[in-house]
Amino acid sequence: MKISVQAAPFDLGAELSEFGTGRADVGAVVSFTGIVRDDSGQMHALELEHYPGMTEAAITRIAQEAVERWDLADALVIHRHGRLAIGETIMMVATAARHRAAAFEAAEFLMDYLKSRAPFWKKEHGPGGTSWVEAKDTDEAALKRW
Amino acid sequence: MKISVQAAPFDLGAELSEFGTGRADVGAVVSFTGIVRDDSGQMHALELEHYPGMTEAAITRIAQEAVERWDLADALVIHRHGRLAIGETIMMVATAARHRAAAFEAAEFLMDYLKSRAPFWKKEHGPGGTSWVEAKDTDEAALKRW
Amino acid sequence: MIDVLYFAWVRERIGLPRETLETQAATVADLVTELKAREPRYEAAFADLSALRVALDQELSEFDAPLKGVREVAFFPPMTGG
Amino acid sequence: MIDVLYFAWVRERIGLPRETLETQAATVADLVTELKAREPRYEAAFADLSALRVALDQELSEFDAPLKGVREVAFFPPMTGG
Repeated sequence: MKISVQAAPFDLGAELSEFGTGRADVGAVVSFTGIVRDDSGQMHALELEHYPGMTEAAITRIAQEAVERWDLADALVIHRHGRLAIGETIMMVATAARHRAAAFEAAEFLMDYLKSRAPFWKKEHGPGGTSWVEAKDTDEAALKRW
Repeated sequence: MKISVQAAPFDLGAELSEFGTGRADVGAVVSFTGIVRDDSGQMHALELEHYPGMTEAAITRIAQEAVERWDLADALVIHRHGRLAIGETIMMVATAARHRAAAFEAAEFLMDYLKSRAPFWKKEHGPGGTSWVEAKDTDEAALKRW
Repeated sequence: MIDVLYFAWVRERIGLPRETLETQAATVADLVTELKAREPRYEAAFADLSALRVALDQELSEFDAPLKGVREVAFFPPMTGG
Repeated sequence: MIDVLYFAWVRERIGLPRETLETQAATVADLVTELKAREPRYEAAFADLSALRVALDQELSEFDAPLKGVREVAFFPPMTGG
């Protein structure tokens, strides 16, 4: 299991190239990558604040829960903080399991929890200044299914 | 959209490195990779037969349906045929969308359809000879949710 | 003239991957009846139609589908890709 | 002595990321009442508790939780990671 909270970019391909390999019991690997999107067409950058110390602990706990619940062979979470340009990769999760259903479910579970339970806050930088991204009811609702 | 049916291995990292990039409206990329698993501990290899011509057409149709239904920015399917060793990558799908729910759903839809509607047949090579993998009722049932 | 293709264990039981036939069969089911009458290996391959799938000109179809205008028929077990 | 941390717009409204306080507050809610009484910027930051979350020693908690034994309290808006 690898958990990393970092300012630096990461290489999705390099992270996935060895993930879940070298075991005869892994049949399915799912990855999710979150990318800085610009819905308004006017955003300059996205800034991610986090809570050092708590962030790593919260993500590790969430990932361990996923590994146990879906009997994962491995799990990976990388989440960046700091200032990111549009199109940059914000974070990724990956899950390795025997069957595809477990790998998909565990990855969705991780994402739903990271969205609402890991201490990150997004701020948009635009032409009119900055504004904090508000939490969505749909993200909170997504947790209910687990 | 990229569809490839091939005997040669592919590089997951290289395939994903440019996938879904260069657009401000992509916030989520999901990938699935299928790997040759050995549940019995006795398998020597997996052989995949396919129906040349129909395979590409069937996968293209399934992928186009996913792109339209989930408004995907991009979709990718690579499926190998021929003889594969344990731990080798059989296939991958990737989806790029605005939001994570669409990217996850479209990838699961593609997988469910590829499992039961793309003309591939798996044969296991073991110490006692070869045997065709039987279709699972759960794979057919998985189609019902779409 | 119609091309008939066989895949996976259907191919193995019949012993060849494809053949070209002259047939008057109106439907897929009629063609299957003709084939089963030819030789025991066809009889064996087509013994249980519920274990088989058929594609007409590379599109999944049904056993009661008409063959008129079809150039390529393929018989195979349920797919197991992915 | 207790460390109090602020994140995102809570940090911006109060104007500092962390401070160390002497408090007799029994619960998080009591601490919030103390803070609001200090200055208008605290009053503004804590005006709507439903828009805030709290962590005690880096674990998500509730506003009615006791502070006994807690060394670090953090206030912040709902998270928006991922």
